[in-house]
Amino acid sequence: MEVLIFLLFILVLAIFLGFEIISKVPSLLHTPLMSGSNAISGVTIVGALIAAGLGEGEDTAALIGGVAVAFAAINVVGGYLVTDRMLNMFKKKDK
Amino acid sequence: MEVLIFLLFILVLAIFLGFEIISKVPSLLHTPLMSGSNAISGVTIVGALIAAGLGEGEDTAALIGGVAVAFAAINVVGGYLVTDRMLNMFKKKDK
Amino acid sequence: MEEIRTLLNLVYILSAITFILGFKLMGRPTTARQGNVLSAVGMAAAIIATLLFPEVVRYTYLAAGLAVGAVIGALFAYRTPMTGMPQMVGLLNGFGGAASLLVAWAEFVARPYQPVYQGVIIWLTVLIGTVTLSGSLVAWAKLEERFIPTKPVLYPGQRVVSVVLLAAILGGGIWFAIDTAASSATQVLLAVTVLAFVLGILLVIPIGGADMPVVISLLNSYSGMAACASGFIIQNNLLIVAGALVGASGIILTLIMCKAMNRSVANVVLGGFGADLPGKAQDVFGEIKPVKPDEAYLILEAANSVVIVPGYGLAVSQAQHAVRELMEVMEKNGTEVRFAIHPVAGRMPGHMNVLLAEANIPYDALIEMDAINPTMDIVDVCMIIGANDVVNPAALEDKSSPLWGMPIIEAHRARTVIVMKRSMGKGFAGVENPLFFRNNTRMLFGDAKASLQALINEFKSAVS
Amino acid sequence: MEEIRTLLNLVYILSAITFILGFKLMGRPTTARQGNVLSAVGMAAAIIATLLFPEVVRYTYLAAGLAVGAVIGALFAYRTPMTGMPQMVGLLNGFGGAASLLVAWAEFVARPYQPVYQGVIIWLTVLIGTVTLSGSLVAWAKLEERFIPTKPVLYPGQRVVSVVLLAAILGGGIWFAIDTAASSATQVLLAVTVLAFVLGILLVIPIGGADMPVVISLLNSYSGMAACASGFIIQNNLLIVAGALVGASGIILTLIMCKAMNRSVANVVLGGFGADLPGKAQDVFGEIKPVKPDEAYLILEAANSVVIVPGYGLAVSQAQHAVRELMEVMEKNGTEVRFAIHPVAGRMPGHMNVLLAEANIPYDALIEMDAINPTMDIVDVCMIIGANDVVNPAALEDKSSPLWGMPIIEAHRARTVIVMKRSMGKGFAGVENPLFFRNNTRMLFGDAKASLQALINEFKSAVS
Ligand SMILES: NC(=O)c1ccc[n+]([C@@H]2O[C@H](COP(=O)([O-])OP(=O)(O)OC[C@H]3O[C@@H](n4cnc5c(N)ncnc54)[C@H](OP(=O)(O)O)[C@@H]3O)[C@@H](O)[C@H]2O)c1
Ligand SMILES: NC(=O)c1ccc[n+]([C@@H]2O[C@H](COP(=O)([O-])OP(=O)(O)OC[C@H]3O[C@@H](n4cnc5c(N)ncnc54)[C@H](OP(=O)(O)O)[C@@H]3O)[C@@H](O)[C@H]2O)c1
Repeated sequence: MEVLIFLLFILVLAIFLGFEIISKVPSLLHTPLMSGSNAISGVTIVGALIAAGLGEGEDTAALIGGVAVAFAAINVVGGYLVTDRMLNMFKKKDK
Repeated sequence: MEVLIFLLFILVLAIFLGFEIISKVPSLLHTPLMSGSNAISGVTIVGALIAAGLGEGEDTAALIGGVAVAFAAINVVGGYLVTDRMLNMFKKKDK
Repeated sequence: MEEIRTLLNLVYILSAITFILGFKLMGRPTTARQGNVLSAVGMAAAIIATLLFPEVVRYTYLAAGLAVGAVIGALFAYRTPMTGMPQMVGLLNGFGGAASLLVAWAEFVARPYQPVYQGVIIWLTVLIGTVTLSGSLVAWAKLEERFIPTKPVLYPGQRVVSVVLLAAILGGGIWFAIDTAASSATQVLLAVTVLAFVLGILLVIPIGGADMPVVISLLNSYSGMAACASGFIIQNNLLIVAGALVGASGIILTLIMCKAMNRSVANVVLGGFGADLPGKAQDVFGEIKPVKPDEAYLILEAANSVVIVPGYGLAVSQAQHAVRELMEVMEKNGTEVRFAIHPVAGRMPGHMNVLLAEANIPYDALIEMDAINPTMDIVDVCMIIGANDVVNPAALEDKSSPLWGMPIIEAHRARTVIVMKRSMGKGFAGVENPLFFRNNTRMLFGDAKASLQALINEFKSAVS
Repeated sequence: MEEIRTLLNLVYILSAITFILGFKLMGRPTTARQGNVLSAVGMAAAIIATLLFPEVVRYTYLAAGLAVGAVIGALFAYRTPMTGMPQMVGLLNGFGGAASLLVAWAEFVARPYQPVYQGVIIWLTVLIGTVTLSGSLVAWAKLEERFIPTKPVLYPGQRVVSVVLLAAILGGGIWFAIDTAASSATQVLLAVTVLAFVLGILLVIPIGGADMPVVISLLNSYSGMAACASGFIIQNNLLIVAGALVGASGIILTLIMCKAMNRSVANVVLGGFGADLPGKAQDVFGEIKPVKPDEAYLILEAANSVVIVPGYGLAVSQAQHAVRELMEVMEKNGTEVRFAIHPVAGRMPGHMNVLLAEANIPYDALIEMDAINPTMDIVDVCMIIGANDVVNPAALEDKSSPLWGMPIIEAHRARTVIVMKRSMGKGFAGVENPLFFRNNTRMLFGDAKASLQALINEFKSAVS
């Protein structure tokens, strides 16, 4: 139960922080922001890896974990790469 | 040790959040900001109260705790009241 | 053993810091790319740290998953055209939801004995993850205009069905969480998953295709929440922080879009917008003055300052490179060219910025709505390319218009307005645009790219 | 039992939220007061929750401490004049540090067996708390101009002594933390406390009185860090969050002040500024043109727009109410009156705003430096009341000036400048001000309050 309190505290702080930081991003960058945050939401890959690598328990759990890893990896890899591709296009006038 | 990790996480988030929020306060309000944050730093009163109220252990610990409570209470009460007094003076043109 | 765990947890804290700093760096175009790289490095560190945890001992499924996912992800990232960004983001959201839902399932399968609150969290993760998945699939299909009609699909008793479904899911949750080790628990969670999948479909299907960007942004937020919830299951701080950041980001973008469309989130989410339009014919005065490219050329040739307002039609006709070429020939002709970007021009927030950036148009030529409007009176020509609703003066003048109150780019205040579109077709909001009938407006009909090409040719042949 | 603990911990989360929201509301003058009240309510809730914890069973010391502290705090809050804010804040910081240091001691006395990392944290809390306490006391004494000379106190080998002290404290920390239950531990911690106390004094004493606001702001940050550290001792989230917020706030204010003075934090903290001034006589051209109040009145009477620049001298002579009266008579005379507030005018950030607010001057008449400078050319009269450094044009024009690079209020660009001060005395930075010798400058010598009163009388007698 104590752990839950810590997690809640962290959740509250992260929500506030999220609103503060994201609301500063200018609309110019909203599309990359969207795909970038998409990539970050792939952080479930951490949970998926643990599930897939678990030795104990049934094989099914690890299999499900493996599928989860695949989905999350698409999210992470696809999200970061496409964001980078987009941001690479943003250029200042160089003349 | 696990608890320490949680506490560190909370510390990191709170520091970021602090910088985001405080840097938005306009210079008009910097003096009340200073006294207000002073009041909040009196939050050690929570620790002081626990120390002063502890039944176990030596009497000395509780005594030290009591003194800590007094110091922290000055901080809290004085800080909030003086901030309120100041902010009460800030008025918009009413004509 | 314990020390390793502590060390790896410290890596998670560092990862969280890179995510936060990454978002902060995303706040400026000059640093945004670094921010993304930093965040990616943090993610890589988190992945490596996780692989080093002592309980991670089996590598087959894990390696297979990683390899397959990484390849598919990379293909997505390099194959998708810039105009297809909304769909791609939509689909990725769905995959994020799927991952969270599967993590919850795996946890339940591996350790069926769970305290009640853990049961509740597993159920919640499955619910949010599944709704995100199926909702995203529908949104994707609508945007790709495949499988599912783009128009709002309405059927009688819509709300009732959704409410009943939700009640069933809730009931299932209670049943499941009370005793996760009961023999029925697996079936119950399976039923919840299926019902949540149906719910996700039903929630998104009544929303029109053009509202999909809002839905996708909302689903983005959900995918963050799902990650957050799965963080509670495995008691992992990093998941919670990252999930909350994404959740906040999605909600903020949703609100920005809704505000720029002057609609409430509820209005969008309840759906049906664009299905039945107010039949009332709007009164528009004046006559349409079509021009040929050669006439438009003469107007542009004489202008000192031109503001280009790009819209959804520009994306449809893939005219971003042509626009860049026109900009160059006009600048060579001594004309100052700027772009006015409306926050909801196109079909995704910031969509126009990305498209124009793709065509190598420097971002300091892209001016935000609030900055350009005050200068509009002294603009010689405002050239509107495939935009419609975002320049509709009814938003300022006609209280009965569905657009009333929406902030617009005040193109009508420029000395001359040239509108480039294919026909008198309406924009996303489905309303008449009185701007097209104004005295100072000229209509240049045709596909945006073709018209732009014609203008460029006029400029070029004039020189030679 | 467990449930109560969980519930009370939830209260702590709510308290943290009120602190955060309180700071956010502090961001606007219209909501700042509510923000402070909200934060106070959160603090009250946290205190009540703490009293309900099952391990809190002894109430004598606790009640006595609360009662004494509350009364003294209230007295402080109502007795301190607005000009004395820097001192009061300084003293309160010290008390915060004292509380944290005592919490650390109490924990150690109650439970001498502590793991090494807890020992380290206890030592750190004692160190930060004690330095905050003694440093604040010195800062307070310097500002009150009691007990301790206001000027920087320098002595040979200053840095060496500080470094040796620090090394001893560090050694003591290692000795203490390795085995907190050793019989020597109490003496060691006591020695650390004493040494830290001396260190705090030595750190602040070489810094000049006028630099005290920076020191106080830094100590404010330290008091937050001490609270944070004590939060680690008793493993309390709320202390950590609140402490981190305060720590951040103190650092930001310190940086703002240093930036506005164009000095580095290191330059301030290492001290000695103002002790030995560059002897080089500065070249100032032109002659001083003193005026009498009646002449100044004629200039003001004819002005359409007047900008008042208040400075430290206004606070010294307590002239804020007189300034308000002058503003009223000038406004009655049809003159537009605005105040230009420099970020480090006075002796504390935001000091002038509070003083003028006390005299009921509405805050929308107070304009920030960056907003007023561009309009300075069209100002008829700029009236400088007890300010000096913040209007010194050498900061813009003279590369050899110690003020070079500091942003100033560009009073010299107004059509006419009236400077009100007692003599040709220098400001805090101790440099000559070429503004006083300019052609468009008139000097109105005398105590600010007296001069203002004379001007008001001129206005009044003209009417009657
Ligand atoms: N950006 C977002 O985040 C977002 C999200 C949700 C909803 N929306 C909504 O989307 C709308 C965006 O406004 P908008 O002005 O960009 O677009 P719009 O109002 O949807 O109008 C686009 C116009 O482009 C024309 N067009 C289509 N294809 C074309 C082509 N190949 N060549 C030339 N013209 C073409 C169409 O007219 P013809 O058929 O006559 O050619 C149409 O009137 C707003 O109503 C907004 O509320 C935006
Ligand atoms: N605000 C902050 O946070 C802060 C913090 C640290 C340092 N500082 C420093 O403090 C300085 C503030 O600048 P400032 O322009 O406000 O003040 P200043 O440069 O210190 O000058 C104050 C002037 O007021 C005059 N004065 C003193 N008593 C007076 C009285 N009773 N009536 C009339 N005039 C009187 C003095 O001249 P006479 O003796 O001729 O009367 C003096 O020249 C800056 O150098 C700043 O860097 C500020």
